[in-house]
Amino acid sequence: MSIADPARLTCPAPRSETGTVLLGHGSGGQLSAELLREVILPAFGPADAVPEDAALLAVDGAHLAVSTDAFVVNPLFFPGGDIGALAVHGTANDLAMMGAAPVALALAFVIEEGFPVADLQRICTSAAAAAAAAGTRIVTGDTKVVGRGAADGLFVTTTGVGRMLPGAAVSAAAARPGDVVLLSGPIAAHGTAIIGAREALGFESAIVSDTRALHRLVAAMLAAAGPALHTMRDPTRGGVASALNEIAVAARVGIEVDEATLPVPAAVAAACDLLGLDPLHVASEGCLAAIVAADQADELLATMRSTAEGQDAVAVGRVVAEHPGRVLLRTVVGGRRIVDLLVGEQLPRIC
Amino acid sequence: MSIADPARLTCPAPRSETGTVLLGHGSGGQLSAELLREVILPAFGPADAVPEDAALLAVDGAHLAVSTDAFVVNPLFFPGGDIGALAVHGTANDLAMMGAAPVALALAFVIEEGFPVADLQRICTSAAAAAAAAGTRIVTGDTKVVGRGAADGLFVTTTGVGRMLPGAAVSAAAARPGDVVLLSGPIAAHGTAIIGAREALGFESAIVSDTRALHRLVAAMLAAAGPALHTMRDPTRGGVASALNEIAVAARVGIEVDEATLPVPAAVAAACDLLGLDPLHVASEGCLAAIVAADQADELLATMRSTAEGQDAVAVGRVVAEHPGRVLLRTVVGGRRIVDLLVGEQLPRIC
Amino acid sequence: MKYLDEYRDPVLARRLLEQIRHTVRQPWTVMEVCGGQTHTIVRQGIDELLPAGLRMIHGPGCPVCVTPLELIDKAIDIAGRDRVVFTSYGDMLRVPGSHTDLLTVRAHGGDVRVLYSPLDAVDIAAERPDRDVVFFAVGFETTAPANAMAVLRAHQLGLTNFFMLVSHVLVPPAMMAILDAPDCQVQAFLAAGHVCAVMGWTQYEPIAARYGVPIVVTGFEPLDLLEGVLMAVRQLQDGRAEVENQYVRAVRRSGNTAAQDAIRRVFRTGDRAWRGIGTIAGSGLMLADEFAAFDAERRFRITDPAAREHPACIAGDILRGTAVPTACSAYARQCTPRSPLGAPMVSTEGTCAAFYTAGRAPVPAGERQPR
Amino acid sequence: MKYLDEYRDPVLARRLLEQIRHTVRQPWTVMEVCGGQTHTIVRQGIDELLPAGLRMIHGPGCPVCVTPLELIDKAIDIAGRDRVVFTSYGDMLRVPGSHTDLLTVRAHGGDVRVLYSPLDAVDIAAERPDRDVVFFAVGFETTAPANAMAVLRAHQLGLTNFFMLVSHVLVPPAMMAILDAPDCQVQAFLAAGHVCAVMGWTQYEPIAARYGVPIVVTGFEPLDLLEGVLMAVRQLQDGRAEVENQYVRAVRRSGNTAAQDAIRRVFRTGDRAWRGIGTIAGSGLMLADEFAAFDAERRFRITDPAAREHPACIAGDILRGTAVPTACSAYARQCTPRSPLGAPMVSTEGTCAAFYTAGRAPVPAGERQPR
Amino acid sequence: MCLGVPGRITAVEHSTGLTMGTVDFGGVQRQVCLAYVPDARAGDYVVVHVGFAISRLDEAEALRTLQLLQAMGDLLERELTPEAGP
Amino acid sequence: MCLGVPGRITAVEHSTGLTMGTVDFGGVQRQVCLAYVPDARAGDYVVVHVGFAISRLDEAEALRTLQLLQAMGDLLERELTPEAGP
Ligand code: SF4
Ligand code: SF4
Ligand SMILES: [Mg+2]
Ligand SMILES: [Mg+2]
Ligand SMILES: [Mg+2]
Ligand SMILES: [Mg+2]
Ligand SMILES: [Mg+2]
Ligand SMILES: [Mg+2]
Ligand SMILES: [Mg+2]
Ligand SMILES: [Mg+2]
Ligand SMILES: [Mg+2]
Ligand SMILES: [Mg+2]
Repeated sequence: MSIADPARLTCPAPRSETGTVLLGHGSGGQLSAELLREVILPAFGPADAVPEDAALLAVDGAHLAVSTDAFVVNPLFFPGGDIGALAVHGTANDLAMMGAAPVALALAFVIEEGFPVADLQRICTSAAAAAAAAGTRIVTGDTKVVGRGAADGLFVTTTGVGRMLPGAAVSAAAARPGDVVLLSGPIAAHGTAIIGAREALGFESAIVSDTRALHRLVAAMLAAAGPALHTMRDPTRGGVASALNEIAVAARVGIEVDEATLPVPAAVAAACDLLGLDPLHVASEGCLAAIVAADQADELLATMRSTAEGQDAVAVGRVVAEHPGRVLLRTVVGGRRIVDLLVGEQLPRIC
Repeated sequence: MSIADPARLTCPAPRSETGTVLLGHGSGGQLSAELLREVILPAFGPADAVPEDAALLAVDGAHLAVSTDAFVVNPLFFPGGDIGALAVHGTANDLAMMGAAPVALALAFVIEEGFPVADLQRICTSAAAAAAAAGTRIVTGDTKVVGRGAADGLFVTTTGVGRMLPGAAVSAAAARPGDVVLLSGPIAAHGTAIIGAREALGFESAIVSDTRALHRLVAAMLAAAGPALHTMRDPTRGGVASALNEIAVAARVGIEVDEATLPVPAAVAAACDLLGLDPLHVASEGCLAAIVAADQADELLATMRSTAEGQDAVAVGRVVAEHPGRVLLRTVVGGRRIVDLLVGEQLPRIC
Repeated sequence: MKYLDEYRDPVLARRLLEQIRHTVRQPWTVMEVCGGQTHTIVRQGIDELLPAGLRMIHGPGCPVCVTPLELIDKAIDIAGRDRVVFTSYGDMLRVPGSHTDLLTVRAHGGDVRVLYSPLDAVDIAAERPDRDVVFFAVGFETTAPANAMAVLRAHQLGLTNFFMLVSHVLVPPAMMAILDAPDCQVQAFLAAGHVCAVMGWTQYEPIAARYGVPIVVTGFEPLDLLEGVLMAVRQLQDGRAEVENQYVRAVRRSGNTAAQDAIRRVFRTGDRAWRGIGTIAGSGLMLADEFAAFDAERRFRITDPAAREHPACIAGDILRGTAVPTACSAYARQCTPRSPLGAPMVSTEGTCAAFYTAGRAPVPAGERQPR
Repeated sequence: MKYLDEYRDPVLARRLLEQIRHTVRQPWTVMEVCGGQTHTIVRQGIDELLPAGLRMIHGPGCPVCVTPLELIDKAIDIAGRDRVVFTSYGDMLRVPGSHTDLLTVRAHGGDVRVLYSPLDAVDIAAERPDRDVVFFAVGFETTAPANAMAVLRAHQLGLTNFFMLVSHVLVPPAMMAILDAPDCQVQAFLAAGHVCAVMGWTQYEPIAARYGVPIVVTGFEPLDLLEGVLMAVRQLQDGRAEVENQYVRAVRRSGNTAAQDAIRRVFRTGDRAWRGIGTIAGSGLMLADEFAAFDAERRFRITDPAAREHPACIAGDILRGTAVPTACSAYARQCTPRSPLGAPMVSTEGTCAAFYTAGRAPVPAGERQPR
Repeated sequence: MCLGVPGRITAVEHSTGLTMGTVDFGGVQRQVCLAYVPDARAGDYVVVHVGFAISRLDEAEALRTLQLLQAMGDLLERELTPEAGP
Repeated sequence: MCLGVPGRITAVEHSTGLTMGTVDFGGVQRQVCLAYVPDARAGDYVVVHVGFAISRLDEAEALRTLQLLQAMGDLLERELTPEAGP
């Protein structure tokens, strides 16, 4: 293949350290995929599982989705949100990506001793409000406390039980050549807001996380054109690059994205330029990528734009039969390159 | 009340530090109850919720139970188990305590960078094996990695979705005066095994954690005398004391326990003597306390003893109308004292 | 476990209780000196089983509770410092100082560690020359030999980063202080078996003689305590005032002379403040001059203003028996076992805590008598 | 963003490409010196858009990739030590040393921190006198003024706990080394715009003259690169060999003299090893004697045996153009971009990595020719 | 004050310049300083407080006490039986 | 090598003994050392590398380049149009 290729874009590529868990193993990129493939799936199986945002369960005739995510965001309070709201949105969205609406959430804290109770209160209140706004409730939970230095403030794990919405039959494996790739809104705001909120790099910005629940947007899309909706994914860790690569691999299709159509807000683009980050690798928390049948794409786009969450929805590419498992970007100047998975953790570059 | 009273047994009682989360807030005792009452329930409500091991949900005619627990055990590998198996058993048991059998589990890791992949593999394998042995499977999960020093090795949060077993109608609030208190087996082995496995206190012992799944025992009990089974609770954090106190408070009944009947293995008793711990405060992970109708108590005891998990089951006390919300112990020498909640964290005493 | 289970036998306990009931013919007040004995009595509900006229008073024998507020504040100050590893027995971590406690210091990042033995603190100091390792040496005569050995060991290893914050107290001066109080109600003592395992009981003979009180060296298991009580009431009924030894399996008349030698080598005797009681002459152990280099109070300059007990607290009156807790304006209001203002509420065996946990209601403000 | 978006205009890019196609009348090989330019070319797929006969060779201009293995090993050694805060630009953390990398050192507990600026390292040193703070000073002439200022600042603040592990390299000697190679294929250079923003372009005039190669000082945005290529091929087609400046908005002929002064004050020139290339005379900057106290190599005695590239690696042949990666016995077997054995696989712009990611299959062992 | 627990010495060790030993407390073992019970040998029972043996337990005395208690109980029971009312 | 990003100086600060300034990069701000661009003033654009301004951007030159490109494009298009095949 003569097209510019993923590994060439990270300089240099990290050495494989199979013996030790690195930060990069949690980045949502290549190392995460490797850990999943080599450690997690062999244990929990099936080894060839399609990585979906949620598992589907049928219990006594009820069609359910279940999803869990641990949240370790630092700082806990960031422009546009906090770990409580994020943990609710993240799990509600993982359910939504499978076409399910949240019925109930479970929430477990791990707290470092010395944590201010007032901050815990704020986080609980924020999580409860986010759940209520998402039409659900936190019905059960757990609180563990670990010694000073044994955790970084507070971690939250949320698990959602969802009920499948009528007409939902989405899967990462369901993308078909000819389909259109839609994005529900601007990308990379969450990740850059978080980096900006950290002190170590000394940056300030007005960038605000996009964290929000997407199940209403999804419900509207399903109502408008359920069977045309083949795949949905929220581009969180690893960004749009990971979301689309996972779909390309799972569905054994190629995906082509038009760089000029990518909705990257100006300040977000500036932050990425400054730190040498690729916005395609940076997390969003209030945005979804959808793979939809071409003949219903315009209608779905119109439906998305009629919702608050999807008002800036755009078509950014299409599914092709060529280069299965690969995502290609048509660059602004007309070139092409492969959209790679983030290799390790996201590091600012000087080069 | 002239009976020896809880607060007198911890010397001295800790000061209330409402501004800061302390280790004791995760102990399952008084501080945990206070955090639940003052911070968690006001946010997530209802404020007067009966603390149960799992929440019940009805979805499209299916009767479900959902429970989540975070596991922060240190060390991760301990005599008799590891955090992977423990996390599966803990959540499967919380479902079982509500009369539900696990249908699916979700598992989320938070891992400190530098963690050995081989250890992660062992933990995954152990969790998967425990799930299989418990008749269920880990259907979805998540893995986050945090920086060195931002977590203590590895934490696991498991969430279980369970299906209510036929005839199950248990609740902490369902205990009635006249009921009999059963314990399915020896207590306090898990907690003492963990303390022994830590290096700081310099102890060694052959004590092995009792971690195991109890849903088969529960199924047998329900099958034998479902309606007679009023309440079940696994005496984990905070031990039998917390479990029985929660029941006494929720059901507005008194409970009386006969110290001489308490099944404390000799080595466990020795470890508690040595460190000045009360076995009633020390966690078990493979044992349940059941409150059952008196007229079926013998039959249930026989049923329990016919299972592997319940072969050492014993009756240890009864529910009374007096001193509602309080648990009393009839001591070996014939005295009485209140069985208190653990006040803060468990600390070895010299006095 | 051998030497434990036999002494928890319910049948023998019942027989001893019968014997006590059989023996007591008038009201008596017996003090068990040791907090460990109090613990057994409370946990086993033994006081409730004793005949009505036989009253147990809980003595000042909890090292954790009698450690003066000022020293708790010093511990808190030292433990919060950089490059300090502060080590302690577990139960000291809960004790409230003027503003906070050691658990909270640890929660805010102080390196506070619970140890089982002071020798472990010496080991930490040897392993971490870049840290000052401080051990909070509280306790009665039982603990003193262990702490003495830790100092000797640190000395032997040439450690310059091991320090002790010492708050050792001695039992006989405290017993005499109790007996000297004008309204003293104690008629017999159960002496602390483990203190006597170290010190023997010769020190108690002049006390029994001078004050005319029976003193029974007593162990810690239910049968020990019941037998100790029986021996005490027999003396009372007989009009005797001797030192007797119930705890024969562990205590010899001259005690443990090797341990006594170590105490004498490392410590010197001095006046010591007891929380809620006040200073008792000659009731404390301090590091001897030879080992002053290990004194944490010398190493760390504490600039805090002197600790002060809460102004509302009438602990002095309560400990002297001239007021009851329910008469205190703070009782059950600002002052509870979870946030105690004074020593009698700190110690869960203290009078205020006992009143509180027994559910006794405070006297309404209007009805309170000026004292 | 102003000064960025205008230079990414697709219409103008298409016009420049047309102009290039229009200009090129025979095959030419142009090297962009700078890794940042390589990045733009690869990310934008520009090389694919150029006319078939116009070949871009990627130069040695990635400071991360050319830092010698030995120095990476030293960084790893220092970063793993107690009481050291090792600071670095983010991309250095991934570079494999002989046995491990800095990311792994951090994972195992080393205090390794990613900074945006070397001044932040000085701030850390000022705040933490109890730590040795080491900054990994890699880079070309663009970065040298920043690192020089960090040293001057530490000097001004009187810090004795700030150190630099210096691996600075200079562009002109490397360009000459490339041109001196017997099989050199480079016919024109795009010089690195930011290096020239600091140094100006007078240094390049004798090179253009001596070797008869056009040199175009070029920026980093797509239009910059396309215009730079256009200017280079115009010179080639015209038979000229001049230094031209495409990046006029940022680069002046004499560069930034204040920055040059700082470089000259803090550093001296010396020989420097380039990973995968070897030592190039006069191609490095070292701390001047006046600032030797800030030299991390002086502060930390590194006792490790000398680093050695992997014996299977034929990087030298590949960099000289006498072998292709597929002929290497390790290629795509032990050696992949995720676990590279040699520099051309380390740098993702290196020849071996490029072959690998393009999916080229290794030559079977039997068919491999002895070299 | 002074939680003290009986345990059985299973090994004695002199190598570190301080007499230490392993003491078994009914299934739980710990290293204990034996410097204050210089005559104690493996097999002996000692009372341990904060990692130090402070006293050897005297088996003969212990047995005698228990037998006395037992005897006293029997005696008492005989004494009480005639008096025992309904 | 040498990621350099253009930004606009919004404030200049001399108090610490080192000329520093706030630079805005299209919505993201950072403190930047201005010691190497002593003539730069608030409002000026500079190229920033690792927290140092290494060069002032010349607006007039930038505009001229862009205009030249634009012109060249137009010229080229006119040149190419007659040649353009199917
Ligand atoms: S109730 Fe509290 S404040 Fe009042 S005397 Fe007792 S300890 Fe002091
Ligand atoms: S493939 Fe690897 S080992 Fe072979 S020459 Fe290239 S870098 Fe060296
Ligand atoms: Mg999920
Ligand atoms: Mg998610
Ligand atoms: Mg997702
Ligand atoms: Mg729980
Ligand atoms: Mg922390
Ligand atoms: Mg639970
Ligand atoms: Mg549980
Ligand atoms: Mg439970
Ligand atoms: Mg996830
Ligand atoms: Mg750690």
